[in-house]
Amino acid sequence: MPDLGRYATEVLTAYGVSIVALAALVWLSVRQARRVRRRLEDVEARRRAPG
Amino acid sequence: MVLAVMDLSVGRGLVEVLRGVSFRLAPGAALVLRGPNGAGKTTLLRTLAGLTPPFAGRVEAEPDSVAYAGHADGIKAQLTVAENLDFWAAVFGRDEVGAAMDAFDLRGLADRRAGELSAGQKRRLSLARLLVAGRPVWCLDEPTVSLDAENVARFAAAVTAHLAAGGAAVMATHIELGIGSAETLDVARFAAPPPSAGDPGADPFGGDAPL
Amino acid sequence: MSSLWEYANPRKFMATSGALLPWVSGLAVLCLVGGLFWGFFLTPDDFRQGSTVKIIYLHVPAAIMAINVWLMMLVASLIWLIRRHHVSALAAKAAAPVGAVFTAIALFTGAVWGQPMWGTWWEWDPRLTSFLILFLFYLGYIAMWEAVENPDAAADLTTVLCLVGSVFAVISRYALLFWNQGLHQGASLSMDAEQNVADVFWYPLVTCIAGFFLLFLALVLYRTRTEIRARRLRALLAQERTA
Amino acid sequence: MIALILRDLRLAFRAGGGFGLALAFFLIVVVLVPFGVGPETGRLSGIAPGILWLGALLACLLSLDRVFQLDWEDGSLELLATSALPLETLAFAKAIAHWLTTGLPLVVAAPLLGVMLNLPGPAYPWLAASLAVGTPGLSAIGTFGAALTVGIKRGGLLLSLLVLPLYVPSLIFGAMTATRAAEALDPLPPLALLAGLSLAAAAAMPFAAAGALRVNLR
Repeated sequence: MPDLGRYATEVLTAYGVSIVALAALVWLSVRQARRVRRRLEDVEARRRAPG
Repeated sequence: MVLAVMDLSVGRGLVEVLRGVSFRLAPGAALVLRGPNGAGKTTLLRTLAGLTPPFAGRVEAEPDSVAYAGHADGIKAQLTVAENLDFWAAVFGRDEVGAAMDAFDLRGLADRRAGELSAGQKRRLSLARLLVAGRPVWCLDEPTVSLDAENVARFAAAVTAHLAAGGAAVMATHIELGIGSAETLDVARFAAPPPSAGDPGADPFGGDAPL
Repeated sequence: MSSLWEYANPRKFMATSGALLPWVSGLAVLCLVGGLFWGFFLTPDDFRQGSTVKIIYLHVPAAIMAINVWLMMLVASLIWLIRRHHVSALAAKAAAPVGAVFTAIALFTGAVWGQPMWGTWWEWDPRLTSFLILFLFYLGYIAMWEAVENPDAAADLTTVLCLVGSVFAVISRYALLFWNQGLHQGASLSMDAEQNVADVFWYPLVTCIAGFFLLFLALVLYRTRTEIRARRLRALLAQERTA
Repeated sequence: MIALILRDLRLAFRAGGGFGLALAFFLIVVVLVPFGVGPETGRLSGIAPGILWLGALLACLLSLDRVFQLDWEDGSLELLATSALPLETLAFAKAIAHWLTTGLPLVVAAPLLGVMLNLPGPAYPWLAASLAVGTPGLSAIGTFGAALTVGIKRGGLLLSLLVLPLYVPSLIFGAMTATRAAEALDPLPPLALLAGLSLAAAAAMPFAAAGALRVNLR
């Protein structure tokens, strides 16, 4: 851990919040992708099934 | 020929409803659209009026020759009957509203606020606008809703006069108007088949093969 | 391989993006983690700004990408407008939340950086304020997509909004300069990386910019794939209803 | 086009037309400000140009969702779209009608409300001029926003979200004109910029609005 001096709070907050924001964006994208993909697979399976 | 429709496909949103509609209207001709609710009569009329773009095919008519009347009356409740008609006359670049008032027996109501009219009276005002617009092709969606027998006869007379003057009309209606020359078109005949990949205008995401 | 426009075909796009995605994502993680680690742990403090200089590894890439994402949305919208390629419209839709998050990061890190430098959390500096307005444009754009039911109508309306918004973003930028000459002027405080940042800060910074760009690319590919699937899902459900 | 403007004016003046609502809103916003920032006349006179411009802008925004929504609900908009009137002209006429019923009264009322906020003397003509020049731009931009959101359920909030960022340059130039006049600086440059902005908006926005209307009507 580098010595951040008297600005440690500012620097750590900036990194912390930014990384959380990016992680949240990725997580939401993945969650939405999974949900849509699962529903689409259900419907495609229904189409292929006879009747 | 005042209106020619060639191999027209129409739809609501992204769903094609009718396909391969073709007909031609000569001056003096009337066409009555029939079909169950949701068959696509309204969509077809909106496409003829130029509001909804067609999925495929062509509508040929003189520019600014179509007058459209839909379910909504397009009447301002705060204005009087005469003010409503005067406004539409000005929009369509005409100044004669007397004949339209007479045709639908609105003289007595001229100074009433439109908000105070009954549903049938509003409908008469809305139909009077067609005469005010002075356009040769009428596209009418359920024009006789909430009209009593006497006023249906008035409407039929107005249509007959319009046809006799060389106009044409396409109407979606369920009642018999008694207009001798009118032909009937059952739109259910043109119901679009389930979409497949190569259709023009079909949803590009709706093909057979999975992604 | 006939033409670039082939990729506007949903099926073709799915195949190509599926093949590209692992590589782009891997590279993005590599650059981003590497660049941030390098910047955070291995670079010295600036003699005037102390350790706050480490914030540039987040602030500058996020700010650059915030603007470039909007430009990419503008180009994608124009392609939709002119050539009616659905994938293009969906890519613009997929990019907007990414751009909004990047703008939020640029704003937040800018504010945190400003605290020790200017002595206040929020300074109505023209550049920072432009990003605030850009953020509002992103929110409006996303809300417009959400509000319209028909996806083709939504694509058309958001395209018009994106065009008008771009013009107003530029006008706002100059209006803000006129409004407040700004604190960004002092040379040692400048965020203009190219002019004022020594090599020791420059290399990790470039790595981070590449990382943010690759992350954006990966997210847009991934999210566009989701949007394409959602559109297909919608189309199939509509077919089931009419059948 | 004249007929359309006249009809909209007539509708605005009839019962339930909403004329005066924007004006009353403007009045209330301006009256509330001293409760928020305190009654010292010195402080109020410093922020008066900004408050008056912001109040006018919000009052303008308030009446925007009526521009196309009412005509859309009763079917008039469809009928107008099928008439010979181009949608661009329709949007332009709507913007003019909106300005006549909302912007113009605000221009007249603003100097009166300036007295309540102790606006410095030299700023009055410039405040009125900046509003007279700026509010047509606000109406033109707002008409575009209204065209985008017509037909969206509860589109009012979305309309505000879309339009307010577009109002930023007008607000900056407009308030700055009055502020500079109050501080005895040359108010002409921001006023010229504001005039340019309004002219450009009036020229370009009807086309964008017509494009949005065409999409929303189909």
